[in-house]
Amino acid sequence: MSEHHVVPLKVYLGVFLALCVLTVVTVAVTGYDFGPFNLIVALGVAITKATLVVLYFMHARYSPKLTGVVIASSIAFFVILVFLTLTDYVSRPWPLTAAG
Amino acid sequence: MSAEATYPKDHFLSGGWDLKSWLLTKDHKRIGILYLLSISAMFVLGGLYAGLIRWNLLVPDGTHMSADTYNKTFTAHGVIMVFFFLIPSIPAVLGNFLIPLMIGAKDLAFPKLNLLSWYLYMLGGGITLYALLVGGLETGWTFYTPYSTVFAQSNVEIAAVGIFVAGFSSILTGLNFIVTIHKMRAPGMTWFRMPLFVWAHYATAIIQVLGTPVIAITILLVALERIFHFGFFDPARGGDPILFQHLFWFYSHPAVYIMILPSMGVISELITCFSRKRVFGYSFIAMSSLAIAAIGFLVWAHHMFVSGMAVYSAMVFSALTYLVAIPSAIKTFNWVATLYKGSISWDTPMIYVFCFLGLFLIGGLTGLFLGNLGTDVHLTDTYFVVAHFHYIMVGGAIMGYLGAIHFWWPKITGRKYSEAWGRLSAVLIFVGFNLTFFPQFVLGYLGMPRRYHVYPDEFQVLNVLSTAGATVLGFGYLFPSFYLVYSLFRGEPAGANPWGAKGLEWTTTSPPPTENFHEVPVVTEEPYDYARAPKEAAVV
Amino acid sequence: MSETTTAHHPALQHQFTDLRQQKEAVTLGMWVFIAQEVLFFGGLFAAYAVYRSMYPAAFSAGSHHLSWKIGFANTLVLIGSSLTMAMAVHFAAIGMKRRVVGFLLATVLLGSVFLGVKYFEYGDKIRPCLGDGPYTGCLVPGERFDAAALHLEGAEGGHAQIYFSLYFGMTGLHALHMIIGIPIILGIAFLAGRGAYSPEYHSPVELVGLYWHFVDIIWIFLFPLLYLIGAH
Amino acid sequence: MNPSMPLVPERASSFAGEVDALFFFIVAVTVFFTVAVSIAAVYFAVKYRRRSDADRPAEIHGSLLLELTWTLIPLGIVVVMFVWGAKVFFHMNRPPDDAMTVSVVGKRWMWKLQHPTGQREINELHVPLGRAVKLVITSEDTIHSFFVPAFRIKKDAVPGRYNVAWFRATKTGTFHLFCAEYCGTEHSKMIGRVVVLEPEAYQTWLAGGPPPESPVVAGEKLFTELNCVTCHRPDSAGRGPLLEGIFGRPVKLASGDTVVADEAYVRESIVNPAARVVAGYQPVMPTYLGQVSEEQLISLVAYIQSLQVPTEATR
Repeated sequence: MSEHHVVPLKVYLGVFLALCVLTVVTVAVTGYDFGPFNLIVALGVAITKATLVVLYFMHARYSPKLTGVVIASSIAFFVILVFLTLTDYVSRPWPLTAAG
Repeated sequence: MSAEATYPKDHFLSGGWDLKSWLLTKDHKRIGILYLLSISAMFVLGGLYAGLIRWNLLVPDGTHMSADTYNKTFTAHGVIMVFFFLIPSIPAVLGNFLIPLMIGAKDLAFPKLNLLSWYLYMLGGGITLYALLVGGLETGWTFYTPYSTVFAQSNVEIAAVGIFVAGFSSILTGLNFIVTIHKMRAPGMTWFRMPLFVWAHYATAIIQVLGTPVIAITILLVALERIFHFGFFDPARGGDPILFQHLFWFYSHPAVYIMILPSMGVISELITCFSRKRVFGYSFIAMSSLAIAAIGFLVWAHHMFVSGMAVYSAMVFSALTYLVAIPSAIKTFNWVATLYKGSISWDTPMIYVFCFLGLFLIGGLTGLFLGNLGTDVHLTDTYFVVAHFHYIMVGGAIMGYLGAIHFWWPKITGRKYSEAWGRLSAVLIFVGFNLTFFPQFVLGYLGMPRRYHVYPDEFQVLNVLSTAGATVLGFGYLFPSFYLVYSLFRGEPAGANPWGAKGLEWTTTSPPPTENFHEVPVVTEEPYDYARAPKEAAVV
Repeated sequence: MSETTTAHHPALQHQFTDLRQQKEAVTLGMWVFIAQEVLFFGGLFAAYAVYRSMYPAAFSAGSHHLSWKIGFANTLVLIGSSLTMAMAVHFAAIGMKRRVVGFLLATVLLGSVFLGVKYFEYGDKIRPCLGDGPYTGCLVPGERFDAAALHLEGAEGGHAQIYFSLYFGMTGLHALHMIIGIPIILGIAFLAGRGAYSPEYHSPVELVGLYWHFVDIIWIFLFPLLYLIGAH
Repeated sequence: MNPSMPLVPERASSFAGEVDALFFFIVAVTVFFTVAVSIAAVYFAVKYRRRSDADRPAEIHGSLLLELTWTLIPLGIVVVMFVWGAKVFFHMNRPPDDAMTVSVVGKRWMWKLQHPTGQREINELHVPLGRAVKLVITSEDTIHSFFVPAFRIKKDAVPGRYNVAWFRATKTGTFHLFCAEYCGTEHSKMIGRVVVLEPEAYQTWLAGGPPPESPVVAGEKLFTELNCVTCHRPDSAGRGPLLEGIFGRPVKLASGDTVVADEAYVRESIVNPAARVVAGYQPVMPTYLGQVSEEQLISLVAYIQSLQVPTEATR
């Protein structure tokens, strides 16, 4: 495949190391209490790891733009499912009084 | 039309009729016909259940059948029609058969996967029919918890597994379409030269792929909770029944767009062919399909306004529901604008187009009542909702489906059906349909709840009207099966392009050869370019 | 690779014009399948988000009961298997058959280690419910669920059952995906061993690689969300 | 219920007029567009019918102006519909403060209703004319839906939580009560009647029945039986928060945000106390899940609602 990009080995090893370090970070970060931000920090670390896997291990970086569109739309619909459902649960206790 | 058409000697059916050539076929055209047979059987079964419902509702005191039988009847009608007829109908039959022909490909991207889809459909259908026929299912096609998980005494688990399996048939069909449309278009067939039928199926495939898995996991959770009692939706242990509704409707609302979008694609094809005119606002119709697919995923909670969900969240969903109404309006206006200054012939498919336009208008506009927060409180869970979604599904999706079957029947079978019978049955179906479902709008506004085995006396007159309409509608649906089957044996050969339509599928023989085109077509002209005479088939 | 040779390659399916089109189609098909899997797990993640926002205390108690050390070790194992899979794809692209088989088998080995650890984790939560072995608190949601093991009582016990049904649901579905993946990798390793793949045609290795990396990504999210709720 | 075939349901509540006005506005829009588009389609179909195969139709690609008009005009109409609907919905979900509270418990295939003064009714609800009635709706088993078509109100009875709806009857008479959410075999028999009486007739009806035990009295008895009083003491020396005068007012929670102490919060604090603990208190309260039935919960809530700040005691 002419345009298929063969990724050098050291890229894989580098990404692997980064993932291991980030896994350690995932655990370390639970040592400190960021209050309401605990979840956001944990998710942030997980998202960076996932992006590394998608870009390098799954060759998303070297794939045609269409692959990016498929990834983006699946994430978009996932976010719609989770956050639009949460709007119901988050806004339930909000009072209805105009003043309240 | 070609002078006198001859029936081609070699075509995709002349290869063989034995069991193996059908059950192990990898030809998208044969798989389309396998689907045609299986979903027609499902339609007959679902229709019988509908007849039983109308039979029960003739009298207010429910003496025609027991409450439990009635509950199992309307559940079976719902499950069969939704999961086993409406969702696969146009994509699985006509999408499978026509998309490769329309974009100039030899076959779908993954033929083996396509056959697997049909087997999954049959396996899921078999399991679900077993659940419905042996013991029955009485949770309604919506499986609301905690009734379905704690209180129902019927085959919920078996039906859940059946629907789970059938769901993957829909996912794989969607996946196949997306890859085929992206990667296998003939040279010259750019995105904006593709027929709108293919655009509609591209949007439908996106919904099938991204929506269906959510109901797959939800139905699986219902089955697991019934078997292992792990209290996922059980309020006694903190589970939230409304969460089930969120997960269920996240798929089930886009599912209604899976049912209607392919019909919209069909209407775009039919209206241009029978007006002998280029479609008005091609890119607007194409983009409306994608807009419906995208916004369709944001509106699901308009089914839950009275469930006690948060008021502010309900407002968000109501606003988004109104947004999704706009693309449908754009399409309807564009279709009517296509008629302007055309050369309109009233063949059977065109009659179905007019039926579709009239009924889809009423169906779509009555959706405004149910997306509206104020009126939905009164109208939800009443016969107004039943009438609304039947106007969209039966008035829209099935009229489109019948129009498509009649329009491409010469291409699929190489035979012409009888125009006279075709037009008569279309009008009969239109009359029967309106007599059945228009009274239900009034019943709903009067407050008759849905899924009622018995009802107060003052609703009887309208129910009797509706049942009368149902008999006419049922009778009307029998006609096509007669004259279409008759045309298989006695129909005169149709030739490559009986309607003088544009589109690659009309440039090959009818029925098409196994490899669709004798040589790979090259597309040079714009879609629906009726100004130039239709190209005769290279080899007749 | 010149275009002509790929037009009559034995692995070329009749509906494609050349191997390049087939490879792009097959890869796109796999990515769309993965998009569907994201939504399939998405239903469970949505339920997790809703129930965690409703019952933070029970979720935190439930997650404290899990041993994050096992989770941590398992994560490293799975990332390792992801690396070996990526190497297998790399060597398939340059045609080193023996390396491909070796790394595929390494991936299967690491995957099996992961599943073995899961088996023991599940064991010490399920075995007490069946009554054999030392009683360390039955954690399978249902009648015999033992909330006391988590120092919870009353309604919070019910909420802990929801946490554990999510735990078993999500990790179970993830493990099921691995149980399906491992035999497929073995099959492809077998075919690779018989020289079925070459630099022009090694799509099956790539596809199973994409699938495996996806399974790894799901675990990357499951580990913090299930094992590390609240401070540890 | 007139047996003749009605086409419009009775308007017997303050909402009925609002909902019907909105309903007929949308009907008007629907009829207008259906008729307009149908006439256009039929007119074009007849005027431009195919006379011979040779006629060449016009080459029209589309027009951006037309596309914009039939996008913006429908958008404008639907925005009006949305805002109007949201206003009516908001109004429906906010009971006035002076409303009398009737508790509604759906149980498979019957409605159990209880008046503030203690009268209990099955599948029947007697209400005074012109008085706002707040319905606190829940269910003991599956989801039901309290639906009175004549009042245009409908609210699901969801097990495990309270849903609130309200109405103000404006016409005396007897009206249908339906269950609108499928709940099993006798779903269609889970119906009843709402009887609207003149205020005086309502009082005589109230007095007519057996002397009821008011939920407040029953609640007080339970309050002591379940020894809630050991922690919740009027002199606020107990380990539980002071309950006098707390009902209906915002309460600061340990987690930092505040919540209005309405029926739902009080019920949740009894069944699942650790969920939203009041600021300054420990989550030590044991749960009463499973020990108190829905009716007992309603009595406890009624009793707590009746607790006023004792005039002489200083908080």
